[in-house]
Amino acid sequence: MSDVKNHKVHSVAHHFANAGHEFESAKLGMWVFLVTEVLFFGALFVAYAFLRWAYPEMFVEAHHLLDWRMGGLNTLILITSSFTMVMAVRSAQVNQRKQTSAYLLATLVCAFGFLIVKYLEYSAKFHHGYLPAKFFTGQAVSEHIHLFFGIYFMMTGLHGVHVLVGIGLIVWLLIRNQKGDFYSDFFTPLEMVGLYWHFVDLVWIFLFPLFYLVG
Amino acid sequence: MDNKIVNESLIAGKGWFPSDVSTFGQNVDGLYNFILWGSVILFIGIIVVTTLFVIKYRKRPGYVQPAGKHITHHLGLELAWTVPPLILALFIFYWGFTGFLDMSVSPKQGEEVRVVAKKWMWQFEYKNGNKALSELVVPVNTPIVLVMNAEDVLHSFYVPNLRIKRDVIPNRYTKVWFEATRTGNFQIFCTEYCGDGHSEMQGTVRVVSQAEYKKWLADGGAVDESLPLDKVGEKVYTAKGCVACHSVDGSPKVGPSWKGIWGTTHQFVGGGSAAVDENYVKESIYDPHAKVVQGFQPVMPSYKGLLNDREIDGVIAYIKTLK
Amino acid sequence: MSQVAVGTNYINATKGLKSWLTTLDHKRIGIMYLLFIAISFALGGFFALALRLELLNPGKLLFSAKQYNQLFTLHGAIMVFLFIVPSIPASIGNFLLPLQIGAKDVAFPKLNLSSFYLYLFGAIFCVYSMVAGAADTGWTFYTPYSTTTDTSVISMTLGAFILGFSSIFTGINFIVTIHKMRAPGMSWFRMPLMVWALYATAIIQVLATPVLGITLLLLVIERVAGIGIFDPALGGDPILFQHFFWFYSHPAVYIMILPAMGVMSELVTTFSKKNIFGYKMIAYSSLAIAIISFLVWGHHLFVSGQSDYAAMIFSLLTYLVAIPSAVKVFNWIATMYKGEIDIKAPFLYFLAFLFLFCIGGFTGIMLGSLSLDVYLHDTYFVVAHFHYVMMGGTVMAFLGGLHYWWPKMFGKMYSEGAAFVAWLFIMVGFNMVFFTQYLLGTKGMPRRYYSYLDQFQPLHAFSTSGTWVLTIGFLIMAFYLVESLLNGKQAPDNPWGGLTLEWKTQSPPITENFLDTPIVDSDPYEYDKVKV
Amino acid sequence: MSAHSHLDGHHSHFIVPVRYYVGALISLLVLTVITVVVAQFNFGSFNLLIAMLVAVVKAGVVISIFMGLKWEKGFNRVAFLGSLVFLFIFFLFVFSDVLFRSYRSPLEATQINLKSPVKKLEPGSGHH
Repeated sequence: MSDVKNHKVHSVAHHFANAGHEFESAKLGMWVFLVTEVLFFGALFVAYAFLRWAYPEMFVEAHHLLDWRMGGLNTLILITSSFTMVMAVRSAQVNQRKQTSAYLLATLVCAFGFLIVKYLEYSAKFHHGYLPAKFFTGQAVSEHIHLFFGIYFMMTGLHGVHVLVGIGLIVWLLIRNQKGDFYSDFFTPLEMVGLYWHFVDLVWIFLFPLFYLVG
Repeated sequence: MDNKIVNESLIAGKGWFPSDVSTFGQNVDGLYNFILWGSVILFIGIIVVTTLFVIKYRKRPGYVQPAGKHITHHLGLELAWTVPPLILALFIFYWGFTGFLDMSVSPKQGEEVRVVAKKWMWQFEYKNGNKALSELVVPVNTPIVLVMNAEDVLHSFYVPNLRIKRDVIPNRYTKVWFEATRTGNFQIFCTEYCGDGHSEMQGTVRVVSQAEYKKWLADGGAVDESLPLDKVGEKVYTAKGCVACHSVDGSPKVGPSWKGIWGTTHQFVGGGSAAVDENYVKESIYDPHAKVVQGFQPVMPSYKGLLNDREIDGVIAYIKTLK
Repeated sequence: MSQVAVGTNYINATKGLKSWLTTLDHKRIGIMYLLFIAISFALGGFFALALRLELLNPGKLLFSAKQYNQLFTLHGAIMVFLFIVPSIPASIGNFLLPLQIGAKDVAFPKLNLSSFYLYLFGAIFCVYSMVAGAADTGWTFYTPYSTTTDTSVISMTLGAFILGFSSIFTGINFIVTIHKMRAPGMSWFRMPLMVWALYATAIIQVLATPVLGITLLLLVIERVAGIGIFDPALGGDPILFQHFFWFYSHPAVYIMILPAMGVMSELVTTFSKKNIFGYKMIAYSSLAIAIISFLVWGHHLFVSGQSDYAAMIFSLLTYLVAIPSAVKVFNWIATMYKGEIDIKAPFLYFLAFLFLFCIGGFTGIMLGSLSLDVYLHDTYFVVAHFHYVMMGGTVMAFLGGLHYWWPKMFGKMYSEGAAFVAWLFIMVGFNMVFFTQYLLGTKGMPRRYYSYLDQFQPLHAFSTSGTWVLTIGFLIMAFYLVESLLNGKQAPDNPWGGLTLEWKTQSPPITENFLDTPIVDSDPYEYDKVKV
Repeated sequence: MSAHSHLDGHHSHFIVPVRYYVGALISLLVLTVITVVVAQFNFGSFNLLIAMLVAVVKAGVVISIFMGLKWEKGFNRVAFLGSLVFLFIFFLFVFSDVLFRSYRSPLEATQINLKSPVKKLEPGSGHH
């Protein structure tokens, strides 16, 4: 079932004992990196919780200004992309290079889809002036409503930046895969980017209900 | 820091701290002394043992290191230097905690005073509408509750002799209470960094007798009518906080110095100029941002309602004397 | 087995500036860090000298109030973010960690180099802030002052933000290195205590620094767009900023002190020729400190208006974190018992650390107690306390470590006599500067004051004069260390009789560290079994 | 001698069967639909609870299946779950402050008899 004929043989860096050692080290490094990401986003969630606690009525009012259909659509897109990503890694594990590329491409399409929806949402908010306080020109349906959009743009914006970085990484993976870098004994970059991408999905899983569903 | 009301010296006092005129001092000073002397004893112990070891076991001709297996652990010893310090630490915690609770829970019958902090002055407002700047007049042996908020950035209300300190925050009220146990003048500092005038943001707690306090409340703390105008102005200069930003010796502080400005011409930010005369001074006090002198920031708050006509005349007369 | 020509080492293995700038060798990266950390220290020290000079008398001497505020902000920010946080881990730690565990390099050499460049990049932002209307917020960037002041807060915050990532990547690298790169036989409890300390440090770096990152990012965006979370004028809460800030910055204190404690453990065994007393206690106490350090940040907020419940919990936990630190001190002293104490320059700094850190620790107990802190908070007492812990602790350990590993780093010996003289100046100068500030604090002198009441002047003037003595000490040190590089005696492989692995390779080491991967079959400090 | 087990040279990866991934995908899609549907009804303060419960379950699926923590061993697990513990500590301690400090307490404001010191945001005016 393998369609890999002439892949490049990966050479292990000089300070590692062997490929397994290298893979395990990289993976541990990635998990520890995700730990920092948890705290990075986590702090924002604490800020969100504080604001929500301080201005509960305002949050109810404000969340109606977001379109849950858009958020829901993006949730489905990201979940699907997580699936295609994990399938890309798996295809490399079983030496299916073409499938890996196909799944990576699908992930990329999802990522762009997510950003397009996000763009539509953002431009609507810009149009209505629902922005952080310094640029807020919208109708203040509730006092302090600028706080909602402050934290909304902060959190979804930072998440969006992560999606952008992810797109760059996936493009890089595609190129390397086309060159034949990945095969059953070496797919470390795929696995690492995969973990990162799932984490981006994970953050959205919380952002979606907190902003779009429960005001 | 010339021209200030001379507050009771912070250095005076029986112990390490300035003299204590509060009800909290017993706890705070006692705790300080306890930790201090406990630490001194422990510290001397550590240094003596270390010194002994260094001398006794130092490498030198003729010295041979004691042979045998090295001791690498000793449960008894390790427990001995872990558990007692822990118990001691918990005891110290409890001591500090009870004292802190006394400070936090303000008594219900306390006399309430509103405190507004802004760059760089303390403003006090009494229940009967009296307002005072930089000088908090309170009766002796009466609990006083200060309800504080800030208008711009964080400040902190600190009176060393009363052993109190509390941050003053915009968008929120914080409270601090005290009961002064004797009369006198005591220093107020701002201890939360608040910008250029931070170190000048000072004031005085004037603790007076009950009778004097009643009289002060009744006449609104008005300046003595018998004083000549320039003396009134001099008093206002220190008592109402002008001193925080304006010098009288020619050196620029946050605002322009008052020395020698009378009759000169001020150039303003955004063009225009005016001679320093009575109307200009009055306008600068009431509406400071209308004309901002070049090289300075528009940071002065309005004193409208805080100074009466005689006091303004006093300031004008005082500036005239500064040649 | 590697083939290495005689006389080759990591310094002369390849030549030219480019070979250094693109190196992946942890030792070279460590040395480059060392260079820039030394420059940062000199810069931060220069600002300290300037601001102490201003405090020679009340009122204006040289600078305006605003310039003074900028000076103490730059002093604090540079010393914290550019000097002391990376000081021991990034320079000595980078050089030493793979050597001590018998590895060829850290797990991710390229990441290591990028950490270094991030450090430089962050430093450029900070320097830019310096010339473009330096920030005047204090290194703590408290809102709403930092969101409203017109100085260049954004560049300074972005600088600290980038430096944070440099620190995070170093932390990730060290954790993986310690987990995955240990030599055969080097089990967890055979690791040198310095490695334990670096491990505990890395845990804090990884867990706490991201929160600083997000806090500073929020501050930047607050200034740009007015998010409002920290700005009371928009309905936000400045105390929340303080929570965010200290969630990083209190554990960061332990990022600074834990590696210093690791250096202490190494110094005391080597110079006493004794096996360490309580190895496991010291190792575990490092981890305990790392974890408990996350539970105490609120003791910076006792008078800030946080709830009394929070204050109570934080005060209680603060006392718990004091215990492991005390345990370490007792263990070090017990280690000296029946040793053969060789009083060389590194050991002098061990003694300095012990002396100064204890004073810093005891005064920390005063500051941890609630009612007493109300009086002492934000006075010079606090300034003196953290300088005793940070400078008297971390900097002394850093200097001790530098003198200890200097022969290994550069293969050169320095003058012991000159080192003693410099040490004497530093000790005397330091205590002149900062012990005085304890006295000022107990008298009620608030910190960050441009001007002060006349009665404080004698103490302020004495403190300022101490800075000059301190400076002389550092100048002497700079002189004899540079001298040793030029004309120093060739260092033997193991000048102090150390037992850890770095002493088993040549001085300076070869690029691959060891000719053969070492096999470890004993505990790190068995001076009773091995005779050097 | 566990410290150098990586030197034994053995290198093989466990390949997760596809059905796990498909199952995870389906359950995530279903849970998303559930959370959206539930949000259309008003259960008062339970709304937040339900939404968070669903989100936590979804997160659990992503972490254990997609990220493979289910098959991961030792320290990787401890590290990631540990980060959640520290995040919880952060959350808990911040709220041990804000919940008990009578922030903007209406009661306190009436006692002091003062209006809120917060400047009201004028509609359409923007701030500053």
